[in-house]
Amino acid sequence: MTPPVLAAHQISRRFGPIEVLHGVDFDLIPGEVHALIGENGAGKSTLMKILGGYLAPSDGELRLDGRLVRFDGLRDAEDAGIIMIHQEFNLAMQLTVEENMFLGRERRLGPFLDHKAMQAEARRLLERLDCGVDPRARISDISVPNRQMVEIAKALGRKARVIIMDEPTAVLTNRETGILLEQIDRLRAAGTAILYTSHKLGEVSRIADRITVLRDGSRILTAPARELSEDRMAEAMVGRELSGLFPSKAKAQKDIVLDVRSLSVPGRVRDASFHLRKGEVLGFAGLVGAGRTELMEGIVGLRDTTGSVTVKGRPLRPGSVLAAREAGLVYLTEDRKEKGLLLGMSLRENLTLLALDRFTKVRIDAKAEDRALTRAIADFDIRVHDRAMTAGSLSGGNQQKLLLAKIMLAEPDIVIIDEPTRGIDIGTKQQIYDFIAGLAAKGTSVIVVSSELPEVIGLASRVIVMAAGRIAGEVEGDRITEDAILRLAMGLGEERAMSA
Amino acid sequence: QDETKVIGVAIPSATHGFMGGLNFHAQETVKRLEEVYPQLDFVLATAGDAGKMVNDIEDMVATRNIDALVVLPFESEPLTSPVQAVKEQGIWVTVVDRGLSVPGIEDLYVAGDNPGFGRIAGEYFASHLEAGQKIVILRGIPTTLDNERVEAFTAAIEGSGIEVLDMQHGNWNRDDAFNVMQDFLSKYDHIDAVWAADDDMAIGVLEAIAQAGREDEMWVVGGAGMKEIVKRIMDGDPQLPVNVTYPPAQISTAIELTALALVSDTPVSGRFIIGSQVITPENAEKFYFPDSPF
Amino acid sequence: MTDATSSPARPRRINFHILGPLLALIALVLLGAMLNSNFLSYGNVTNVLARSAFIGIIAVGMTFVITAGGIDLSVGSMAAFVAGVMILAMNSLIPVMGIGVPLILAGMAVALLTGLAAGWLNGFLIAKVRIEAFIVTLGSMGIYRSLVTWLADGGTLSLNFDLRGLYRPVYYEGLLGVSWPIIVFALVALVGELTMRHTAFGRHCAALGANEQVARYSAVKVDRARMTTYVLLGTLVGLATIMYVPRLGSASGSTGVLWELEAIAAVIIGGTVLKGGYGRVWGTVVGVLILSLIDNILNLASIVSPYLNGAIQGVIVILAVVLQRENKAAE
Amino acid sequence: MTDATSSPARPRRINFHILGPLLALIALVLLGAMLNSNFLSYGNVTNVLARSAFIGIIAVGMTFVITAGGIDLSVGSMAAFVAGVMILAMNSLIPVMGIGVPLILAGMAVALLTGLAAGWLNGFLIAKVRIEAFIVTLGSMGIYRSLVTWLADGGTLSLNFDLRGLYRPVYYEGLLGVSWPIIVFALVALVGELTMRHTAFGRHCAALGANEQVARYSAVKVDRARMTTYVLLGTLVGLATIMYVPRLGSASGSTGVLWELEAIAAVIIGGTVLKGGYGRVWGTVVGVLILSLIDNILNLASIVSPYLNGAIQGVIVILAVVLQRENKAAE
Ligand SMILES: Nc1ncnc2c1ncn2[C@@H]1O[C@H](COP(=O)(O)OP(=O)(O)OP(=O)(O)O)[C@@H](O)[C@H]1O
Ligand SMILES: Nc1ncnc2c1ncn2[C@@H]1O[C@H](COP(=O)(O)OP(=O)(O)OP(=O)(O)O)[C@@H](O)[C@H]1O
Ligand SMILES: [Mg+2]
Ligand SMILES: [Mg+2]
Repeated sequence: MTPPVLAAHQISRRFGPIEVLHGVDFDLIPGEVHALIGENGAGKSTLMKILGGYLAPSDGELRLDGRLVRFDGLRDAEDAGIIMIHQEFNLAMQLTVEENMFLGRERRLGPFLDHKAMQAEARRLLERLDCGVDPRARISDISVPNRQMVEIAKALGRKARVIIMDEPTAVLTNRETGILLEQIDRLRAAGTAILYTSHKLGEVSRIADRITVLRDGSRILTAPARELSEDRMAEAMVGRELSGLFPSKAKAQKDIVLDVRSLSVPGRVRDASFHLRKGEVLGFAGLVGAGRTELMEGIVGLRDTTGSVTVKGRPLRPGSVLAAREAGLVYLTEDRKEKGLLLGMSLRENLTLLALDRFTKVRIDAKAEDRALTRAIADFDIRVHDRAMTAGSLSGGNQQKLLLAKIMLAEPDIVIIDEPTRGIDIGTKQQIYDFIAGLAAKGTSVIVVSSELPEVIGLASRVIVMAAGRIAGEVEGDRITEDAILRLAMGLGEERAMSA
Repeated sequence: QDETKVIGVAIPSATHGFMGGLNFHAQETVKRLEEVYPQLDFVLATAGDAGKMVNDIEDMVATRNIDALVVLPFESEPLTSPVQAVKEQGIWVTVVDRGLSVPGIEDLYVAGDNPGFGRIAGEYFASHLEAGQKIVILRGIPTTLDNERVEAFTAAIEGSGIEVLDMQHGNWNRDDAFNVMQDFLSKYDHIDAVWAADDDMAIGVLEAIAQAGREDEMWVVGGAGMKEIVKRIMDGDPQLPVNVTYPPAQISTAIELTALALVSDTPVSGRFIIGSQVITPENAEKFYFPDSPF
Repeated sequence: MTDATSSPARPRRINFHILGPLLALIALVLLGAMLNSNFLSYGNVTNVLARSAFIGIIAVGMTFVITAGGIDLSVGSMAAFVAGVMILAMNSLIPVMGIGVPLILAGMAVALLTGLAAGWLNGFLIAKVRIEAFIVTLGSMGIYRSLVTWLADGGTLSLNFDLRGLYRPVYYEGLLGVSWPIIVFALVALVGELTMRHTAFGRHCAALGANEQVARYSAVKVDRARMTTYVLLGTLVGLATIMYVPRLGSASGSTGVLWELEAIAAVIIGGTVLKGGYGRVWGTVVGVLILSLIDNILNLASIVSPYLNGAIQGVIVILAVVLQRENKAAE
Repeated sequence: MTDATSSPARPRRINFHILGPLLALIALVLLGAMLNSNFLSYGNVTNVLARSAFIGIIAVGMTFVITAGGIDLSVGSMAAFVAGVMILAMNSLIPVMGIGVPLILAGMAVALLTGLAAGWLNGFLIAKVRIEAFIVTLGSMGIYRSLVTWLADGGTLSLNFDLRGLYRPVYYEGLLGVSWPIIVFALVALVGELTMRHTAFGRHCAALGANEQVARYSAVKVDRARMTTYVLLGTLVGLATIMYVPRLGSASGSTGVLWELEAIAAVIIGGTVLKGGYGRVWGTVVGVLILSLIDNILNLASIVSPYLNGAIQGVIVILAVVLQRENKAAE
């Protein structure tokens, strides 16, 4: 077997007093996809950052082509041909797609930038991913999924011997995931070594040659992919048997709590009408760019809209998130980093921000806040070492859990969750699904916007499919199938799905 | 009736009491003269720094076709060559108060007497204090004219044996003077007299002294004859024995003479030095202008 | 601007943070005491504290504005303007109300209202019309400054003499030997600190300054909060003026020049992040004290040349900040 | 500070952006032409452009500093200091080199080097020692200001008179009727625009201002880039001084007062984002022109009262910005 390009021996990493990686061994072989899986907070990103030269290990050694190396600064790592795609995007919002893709390694003509070459190259790379964004668009103006594609394109643009991908598909739909996996096949064929993480185990078994499982910062096992079924992976990660991912669906009640009439978001969504019943779990499916996010943001008053929204019989004042919240309607954004959490602030401040008035008479009741945090950490199983840490230093998945906790703290009657399990491990996914079902059972109504079809199908008692900014159709009960949804999402087979 | 002539007036903006008075007198005079001489137009520009003043003068020449320039140089040095350039275009130049650094540019020079201003005050101190008595001095904004005044003052008390405890810049500003004086008072437990060198500063100084309750310990001499101060001298305030004039009205004289030069052929070229006078309780009335802002 | 600023207090750090500016302050006090025996005298301490009150009261308001990601350059000229209006109003009300406490109360009301209105205007242009705070307040800075010069006809607006006699105590007298400006400043600082740390408004300011998007998505009324910071600041400027006018009983074009710079400097020295997201009122108070102590010490000690005061001031300010950053780095 | 700032030009928007400040500029020019027939005369246009050069050259450098998320309050006093040093150096070199072109070149070299050194010092304290730019430059502002006052002994430092005669043409003469300051300013602006748009350095500044973390992760030499912006600015201050000295032939404590504010204002008016991440050199140039046109126009027409100039100035500045923001909103 060919020797490893990059190998880690007995790597440990401490943050302050806390050790989050305990003597991990790990290696990458050319022309091989090595998947790293584990629960949220297991230490995957940390290990990857160490291999990528972004973090220095507290203990242990790295070997490149068998030779001992110390990366001081990622320049070294990059020069060694090691490229990393970050879980939390590494893009400057005010800069354009092309500027970001070439940041730090601009192409030049003499002293000046070679705009033509960079534009062309950027376009070429994005096309390779069959992604339509304009290289001159600002990152702040493109959707989350597109941002991820930019990150990937950025990495593909570098001549890499090792590519490290930290949950590249967390924000992607199946279509884009497919595209990405093809690219990975190509790279593998070309002899690139690939380190791949994802919480979507289906993907993992589809793409990986070898799999390493990490739990609480220690390596549990490393084995050829074909020897591990998805259930075995899950068990190894979580450390217990996982049965039935999706709970039984609750039965919706009669009365309508949310009624949306011909709502339009200029340039994004054209007159969408639907309703939501008490205790119902309503799914929203569609391809990226279908406009689901925009529709939801319109409903809760985050975007200018035309049309009407009625909550429990009362018309909702447009353009006010506060009004929506007071009416019992809240929205969990798909953009955790830019719109969800204050990464520089403490967990407590983040948790209570949305429902702050519930902790305030004149003065904020800090004790109550702390109790709330304790409860949230327990309820949502947020892995924190230190309650005083900033939200930004939580692992990706744990940030998602914190965000969920923040939304639920407002005790809403209607919850809109955009990508509820984005970056969440299988074990926790199950907890969240149970949690959603539990909400519905208690009479709370839930809208689940998700790009993961199994999720929508498994959770929702009714699914609305959007395509190109319109509601393409609706499927209910046992007619909810991948096929039906996809046909609608592609904009075909409407009547069949409706009438069948 | 020949065509109208334009007089440009460039003065520093009203950043402290004295300049405020000067601005006031300038505007009053311009108003008055525009009625007296229908054939005269006036352009008044005030500047916050030397550069701006040069800009103003350039603009007057380039766009207002001035026939005469009345300028109170913000600073002598930087204004010299620009004003010289104006003169070279055959425009009448009247310089007020601060002489240019090259002699003989201006047609007419009207000025107060800065060294005199310091000297007179100094002489008063010398004659009213015994050797060994202690004074403190508040200086203005660091500038050449402040230096002139202070040098003249120190020269005048030379050999009188008066001890100058301290000098700090009060920047011709009430608040700064107040703070500085407060600190002088906590620093020195005996002070016989204060030279505030400007009535704005005098106001601040007096407040500080009053706060410390040491009114009987020391007297204060300001300068430039601000109306509040003159009033108090008139009323024989023991804390304010005298004051030294530095007439803001000199600008009026300058403008009037310049106007005269343009409309008539009266010979007005030359130097007019308006000496500083001592205001005493006796003569205070004739220095008291209740309706001036200064 | 640097990492130092961009990583605000995690609780763990707090104690180092607290140490920081305090250390600088203590160092200064020791220096002063060494240089001059009268430095710690009741008189001098009172002077310094009372003087700090104006900038201090304003700086507390500025802390909220900056924490919420804004800036206000107009406070200095606003103070001058408010003082001018207050004096004019009081003088012209004498015939109507006669000289007495009610007139003074009326004057105070005028000051507070004028300040509030001025702040509201800034806030409106910034939060609603959405013009950069820097531009808006740069503009209003010029406007108020020249309005007061114009009101004063280039000269000085002075309070009626007898009225002044009646009003003077508000600056010079006090309770149990503590003069009013000090008391008011202390109260403002206290309430400010509570508001920043323990009220929803304070939290919202920080959120707003840290990431406006997140604040919006968290049902924070972004515009209203931002607006409030400016109104608050304006009102505090009014309050500061109420303390300022009785001191010299006058206002002119040169009143409050560069106060904005001093106030902002105090805020930043105190550890508030210039780009917003983290603010600390008590730090601001320390900042204010540091600044006015420097002046005081420079006057008490006889330096080589008074021309160099500015230089020494600059050096000390930088050192004071280095001192606290060092401490932060230490952990 | 507001959405307006936080979402700068998308390609689609650019043309509106370009339109923005230009519109304001054009409006001013029309106004001026209406008020006075000589406004567009060769003489006046030359005057306005030439005098914009000082602030202009500095503002171009300031654009980079601000784009990279920094700020520099010291440029005004730095200019005064550089001018002072330059004058002293030249005067004292007369005996050695005699009055002639070489001496003037030597003086220019001194100016550039002093500026560079001063900028380097700021940059070092900010980028390496990691003190907030606001504090550092606030400090150095005070330091340079009082150093020059000290050098001038409270008065004015003036260039030897004959020497000035020789040097004067550098401000007043030019090529083909275009005076040197205008030529230099134009060149600086041109090179600045190229650097900002078409070099890696320009991009790195923007990246740095937008998100330091990302820049660092993208292997941008963050500290060096930040440092460079301040060194660049310092050197440009030196260059501006080279143009300034022949005009007034002297330097004093009041030289270049508030230039920093004007320069920053020009940058922001030009559409650069105060918090960094997006900068536009040509916008800055427009901003500078707008500012000096306002002064010029106020001199063209006799206003009600000179006291109100400041107010009118303020209003126009705000309007100018509203104008361009409106246009951005328009799309
Ligand atoms: N800068 C930091 N400071 C303190 N703790 C940190 C920091 N970064 C990561 N951690 C902790 O290290 C642990 C591992 O984090 P890491 O991001 O590697 O988890 P992960 O496996 O990537 O989880 P996920 O699947 O959610 O991305 C987590 O408990 C996290 O809280
Ligand atoms: N912040 C934004 N600014 C401008 N355009 C945006 C923004 N966010 C999304 N878009 C665009 O709006 C369209 C819909 O966005 P988005 O992709 O979020 O839809 P979606 O149906 O929510 O898909 P997903 O939820 O999978 O992201 C896409 O074309 C996207 O590029
Ligand atoms: Mg991770
Ligand atoms: Mg979406």
